Amino acid sequence: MDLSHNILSILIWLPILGGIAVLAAGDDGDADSARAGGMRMLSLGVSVLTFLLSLFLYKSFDNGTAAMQFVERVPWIAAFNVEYYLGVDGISAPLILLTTFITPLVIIAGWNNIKQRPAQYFAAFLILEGLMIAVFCALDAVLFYVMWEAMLVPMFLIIGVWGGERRVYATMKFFLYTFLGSVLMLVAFIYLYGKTGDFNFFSFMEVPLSMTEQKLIFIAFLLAFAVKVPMWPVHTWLPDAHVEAPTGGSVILAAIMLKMGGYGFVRLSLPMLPDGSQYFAGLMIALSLIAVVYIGMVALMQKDMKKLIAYSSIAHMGFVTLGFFLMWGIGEGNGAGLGITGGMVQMVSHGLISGAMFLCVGVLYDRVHSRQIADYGGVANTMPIFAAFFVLFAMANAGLPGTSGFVGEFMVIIASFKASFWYAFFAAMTLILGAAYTLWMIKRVVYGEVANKQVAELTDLNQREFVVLGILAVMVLLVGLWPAPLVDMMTVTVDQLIQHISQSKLAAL
Amino acid sequence: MLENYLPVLIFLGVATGIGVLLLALGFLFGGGEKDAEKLSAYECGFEPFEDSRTKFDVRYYLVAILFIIFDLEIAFLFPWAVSLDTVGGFGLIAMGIFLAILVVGFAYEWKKGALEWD
Amino acid sequence: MRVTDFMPAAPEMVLLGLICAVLLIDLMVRDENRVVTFWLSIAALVVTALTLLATAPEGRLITFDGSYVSDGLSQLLKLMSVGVVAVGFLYSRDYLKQNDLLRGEFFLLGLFGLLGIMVMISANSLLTMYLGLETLSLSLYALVAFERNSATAAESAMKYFVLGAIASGALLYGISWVYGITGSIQFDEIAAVLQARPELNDVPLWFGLAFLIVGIAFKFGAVPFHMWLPDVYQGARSPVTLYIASAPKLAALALTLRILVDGLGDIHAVWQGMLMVTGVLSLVIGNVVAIAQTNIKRMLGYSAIAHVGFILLAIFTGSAEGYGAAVFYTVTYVIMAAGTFGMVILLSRQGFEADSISDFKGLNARSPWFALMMLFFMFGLAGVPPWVGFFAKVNVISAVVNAGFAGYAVLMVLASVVGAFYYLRVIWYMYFDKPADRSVFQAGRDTRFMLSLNGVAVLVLGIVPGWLLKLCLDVMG
Amino acid sequence: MPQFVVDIWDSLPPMLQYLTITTSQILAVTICVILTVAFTTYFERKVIGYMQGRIGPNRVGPYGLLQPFADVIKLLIKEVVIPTRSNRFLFVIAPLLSIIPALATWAVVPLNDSFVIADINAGLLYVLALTSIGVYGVILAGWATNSKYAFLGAMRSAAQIVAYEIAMGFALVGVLMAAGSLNLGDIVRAQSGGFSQWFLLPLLPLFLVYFISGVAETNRAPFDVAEGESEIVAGFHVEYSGVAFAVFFLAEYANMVLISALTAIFFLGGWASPFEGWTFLGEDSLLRAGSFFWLAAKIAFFIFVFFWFRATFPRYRYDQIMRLGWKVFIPVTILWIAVEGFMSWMHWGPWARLAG
Amino acid sequence: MIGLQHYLTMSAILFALSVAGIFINRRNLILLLMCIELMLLSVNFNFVAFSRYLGDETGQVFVFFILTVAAAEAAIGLAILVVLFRNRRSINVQELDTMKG
Repeated sequence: MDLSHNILSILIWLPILGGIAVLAAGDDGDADSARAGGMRMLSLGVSVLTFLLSLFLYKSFDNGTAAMQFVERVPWIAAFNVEYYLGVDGISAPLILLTTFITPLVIIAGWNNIKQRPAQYFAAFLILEGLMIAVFCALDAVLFYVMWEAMLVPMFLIIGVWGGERRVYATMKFFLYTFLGSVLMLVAFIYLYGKTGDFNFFSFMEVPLSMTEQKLIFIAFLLAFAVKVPMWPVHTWLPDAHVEAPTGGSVILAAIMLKMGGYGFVRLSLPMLPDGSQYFAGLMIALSLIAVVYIGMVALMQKDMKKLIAYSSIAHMGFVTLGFFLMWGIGEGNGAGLGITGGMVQMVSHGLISGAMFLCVGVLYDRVHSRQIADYGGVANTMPIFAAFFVLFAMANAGLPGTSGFVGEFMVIIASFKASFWYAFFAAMTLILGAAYTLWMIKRVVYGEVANKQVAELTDLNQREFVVLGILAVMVLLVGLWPAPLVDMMTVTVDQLIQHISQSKLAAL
Repeated sequence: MLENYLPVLIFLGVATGIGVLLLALGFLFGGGEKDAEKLSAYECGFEPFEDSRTKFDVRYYLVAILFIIFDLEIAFLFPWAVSLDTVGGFGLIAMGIFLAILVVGFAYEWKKGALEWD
Repeated sequence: MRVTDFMPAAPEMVLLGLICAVLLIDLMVRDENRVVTFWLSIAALVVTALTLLATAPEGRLITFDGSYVSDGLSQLLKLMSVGVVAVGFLYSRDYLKQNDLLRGEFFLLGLFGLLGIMVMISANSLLTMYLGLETLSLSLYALVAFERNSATAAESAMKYFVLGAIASGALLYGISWVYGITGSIQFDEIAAVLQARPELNDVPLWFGLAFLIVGIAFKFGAVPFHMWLPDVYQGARSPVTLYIASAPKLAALALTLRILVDGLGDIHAVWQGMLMVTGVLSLVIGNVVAIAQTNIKRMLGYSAIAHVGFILLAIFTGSAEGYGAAVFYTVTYVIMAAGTFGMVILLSRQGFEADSISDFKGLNARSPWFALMMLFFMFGLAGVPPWVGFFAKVNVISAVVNAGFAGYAVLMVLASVVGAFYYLRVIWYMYFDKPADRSVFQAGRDTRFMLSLNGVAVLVLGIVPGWLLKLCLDVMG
Repeated sequence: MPQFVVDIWDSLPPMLQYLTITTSQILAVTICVILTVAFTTYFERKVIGYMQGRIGPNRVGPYGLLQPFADVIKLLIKEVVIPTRSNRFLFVIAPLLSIIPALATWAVVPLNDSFVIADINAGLLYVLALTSIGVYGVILAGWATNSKYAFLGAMRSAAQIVAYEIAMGFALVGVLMAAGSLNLGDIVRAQSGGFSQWFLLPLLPLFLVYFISGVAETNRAPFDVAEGESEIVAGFHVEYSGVAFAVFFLAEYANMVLISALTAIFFLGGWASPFEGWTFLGEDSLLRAGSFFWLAAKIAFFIFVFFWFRATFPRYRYDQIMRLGWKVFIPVTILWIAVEGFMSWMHWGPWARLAG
Repeated sequence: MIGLQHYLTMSAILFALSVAGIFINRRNLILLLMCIELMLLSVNFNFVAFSRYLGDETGQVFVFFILTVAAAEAAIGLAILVVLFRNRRSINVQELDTMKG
């Protein structure tokens, strides 16, 4: 069977339909019933199948071209020239793989510890997975926007239904922030539609725009993506959402949903608004550096593990945006693609690491029901295997060479050196700050005396948890030691992107 | 055409004049002592203890409502009746439909008891 | 006149005949068999719908000396109204039965209101429009006061009546001026006169126009003439609210489109400003005040005001695209509103009106399926993709942007975000809170099925909106 | 006539001449009506007296013929009492509102082929409009008095008048269908051609409805529950005395005369002679010519019928009255309108010549 | 001579009076209903004036229909009033305030 003509559709709709099937399968309102067990197997089956199919995508992906691959294109809403237009290139393919890879892990992670309405929980994740993949493949603005917003709904429910005590506040804030951010993007799309007559991304990229238009549209896009990334100062929803979300929710949020923002910058802002992007590049770099430095410091102050990881995510995502907007500082032909490639790698690696970190916290939380650093201490004594994993991921988070965290950060720092010493100086501070807050947390949680009775009674990882963390650990090390396959996927696309951006749109006016 | 109405106006004036004249004569000739008892309303020997205008049967409202509706139906019938020659069979059928709808409404309120009075 | 001349009005005639028949049969039916009236009404609606389909015109047919028109727009809106009234009846049946309100009058008034709606939709003259409007309004007043023993219902009916009558008065006053200046009450003639004699476009006409707009705004429930709307939504029984919230919006749309576009399209520049003011105010005030509501019917009332703002702003653009967007918006809004109130009715039971938002607490635990349906409706109304409300909003915004008013578009999307909050609150109650009571729904199987269909339609129409959208754009070609 | 009078007359501007003539005509008609009313009261007492085996008034003047004038003088010099808690203004206005329409309606009533004070096209509408105003007199009287009896009487009376007005209206629609004009003169002319051409026969049910409604409209027995002295003393005019009462009284009898006249005009050919087509009576027999005489005779007959009713029928209960009005007369009239329309369309029977 | 503008002014005054009556009157609902009737009558006035001025009968036909509708409206208004009175024992405008928000 040749899947290449509709592999993307399959990747999108398989999990969504699987999610509906899971909903239909139901759980009898009892997490331990046989029916719930079957439902779990079904969800796992669907997510694993999706992952396997995405491996086919990886296998058939042609690294040698910047053009869209696996394109599917059918009219959707003829009256407005809206199309169901899918395709992947070197920028989106890794993110799709990341998505399909993380989802089964999340499902395994929630296997037993979701007691309330498990069917809805798993279904929400599966549907979410399909929508996220769709966002990464969409080449039509309306399709992109629909999926972009629709994604919020399952996430809203995941945080609101299965979250912590302040879940309602957190999830409302999450929803309204992101919704508010993205509606202006819609207006921008519609404005562009008025110029081009369709919602095709490529038409948007080609259409000449005046500087004012580019600036305004850039701001509209910026709001949408900056909230999602999130960039300082619109990041405040993220710590709340992460803290209150169930483990699985935090993982997906950190590992994939944040990447949407970065993806948006690369896919939309840069190629569609080259001059606007150039105009705002300084601001973007400044905001990114603030995220890296200031948020890194904020992370130091955290007493809550999840919050700490959440802030660390913001700081790491600062690297991504930093990398994306460095190209004007570097100048063409001087390895301008390095920043973008670095940002992309950083996104994938952060997806793996932050996911793993949240899963680790989840492991602890399942046993002690506390996220406070102060409630732990000496975990290594009772959970040696877990401690090993936790330390590994913490190292990766701090950017230790040999782990995936190092690769992206290193590329971005190199790129910023090329642009400006001071950029690099501030960016490099993350090496210190990141190490400081991560390792400090590790020190207090994992090492030292056994703090209290609860910690003393901890049991080590069970098989399920071991598998999840183990796979992640392998991936973190694999990307860290051998990033070439990942980077190769991107290179051609990024080069082509750089070329496109370098062409001012103003000239065509 | 409009001047045909002038006599009507005068007649109205004359009628009013006669009415006023009669009343004036009555007040002029009809003297008499006034006292509190004489001036109080007739009330079976009791002192009136509340305003007599407050309450009355809701059916009077109903009659009023029905009257308004039917009176207007008649208002529609008048011009039609006068011009029956000109409107011909079409007009007849149209008014037949109109009357049929009216009858439906009439039957409805009859059956619903709007016309009962006991 | 030949018999074929009546064909454009055949559905209305058939409906009227059937109403009379139902009315007479209802008289013979004993109270315990009152459900017969319901089925007869449904049958009447089905026959009307079939007549509509059978008499669908090719292009534009005008009859009754130019005061009646049948075109694509009328066909679409009429079918929609017939459908939504039928659905509303179905949702209401069990509720009425449980509350001892299952009387023939509800259905008869509903049908008469529908007749008014259909006449309005097909009106090609100000007189026909006015008569249709009054047929509708009078039925609605009576429907609101339908529960004779409720002081609240009577109070809201009184408010509705007084304000509605003022609206009619204002509208009429405007009509009289338009008639006096153009010398005609037929929309196409008015348009022709205005085109031929541009000097008429002057202060007196604007004066009349202002009153027309006041009347339209009143009937639509747009700020600053919206005072009746929340009270009526709240005070009336839920089935009545459902009725008022759904089909009459289509009539109001027809009212606006026929008068302003068909008749006064040439002085679009004059009414544009007026619509802009009332549209923007509706949008902002509706959304903001809705946040403060605890009664869901009242909240939906304010939300309706906000949606009306969208519709008016779509018409405000003055482009065919905008009109089409307005039609699409109204049609989809009506579908969603019907479903939402259907949910409110579903949750109510004997002696208990589920009209507080907190009555939705823990619905997910009571019935995950209907919680999901309500979620569909709420996200649909909020304009979140992929539900159909999203495309409705996109169309309007697109029309506004293309007409060169990107600033308003920004305002509209921001208002939507504010609006999202109160819809989300319902979802939050349903999913994140524990249920207050666990009574089972008493609605019949057919009602549940229809409600589910309604909910799924909101989603499916959102995923494949193309055909409906094309239809709406085509009828406003 | 002395020459100087003619001179003065000729010197007047035409408008003034016109006004003078009209006013004198009006005054003449009015005074005739009032005199008719006066003798109607006498006539009533006589008729009822004989019917009951009495001889009625016989003291004042020969055969008691001056009795009405005695009554008038008595009423004139009686005191008018206005109750303390009443609304004085409305209390005084109410009788006026009763008498004005009763008199002013005569403006459009044709007394013979040529004499009518105002020959207007919308004559019938004018009649309807003015007779409706009479209700206000009743309502206002009851309201202004501020007494329960008066109020109740007024409500009853108003409801009754209103109910029968609908039946009357429908009956008139039948007349209009037959006559094709709203002008009372034209209506009479449409019935020309003798007794057989009157609307009486083809519109018999309408005639009955119209006349009986007329009786009810005037609050006459047997429909006089509004006065109903056994229950509510005297109805709406319980507190009226002296001349104020006399005005109501006058209005009631004037209305009676008016209804008689209208019935004659609508159904019995007004001034037309019943023998119009009877050529064997001679070329120019007075009997064949239409004249005021015929109208007066018809009016007298109907007035007599009024009294006959009063002497014959016991008073209806209120519910019976309402039932008769709503449930009998209205269906009958609607049915007959339908029959009439259908028949004239099909050109059947005596309806064939009607309208068209 | 009385011209079109006089009629229109008169009608405008009547209209304004009725609107003022509706909004100023705080006591009696019946008065409110009367104001509504007055409003419709002022519109009729306008129609008749325009109809006469234009020499076009449409306006008068319109008046006919307005009269009918006004009657129906009055009927409904009275009916609602009766229901309200039965439930509230009052027809005071100011007491129509149980719903807030």
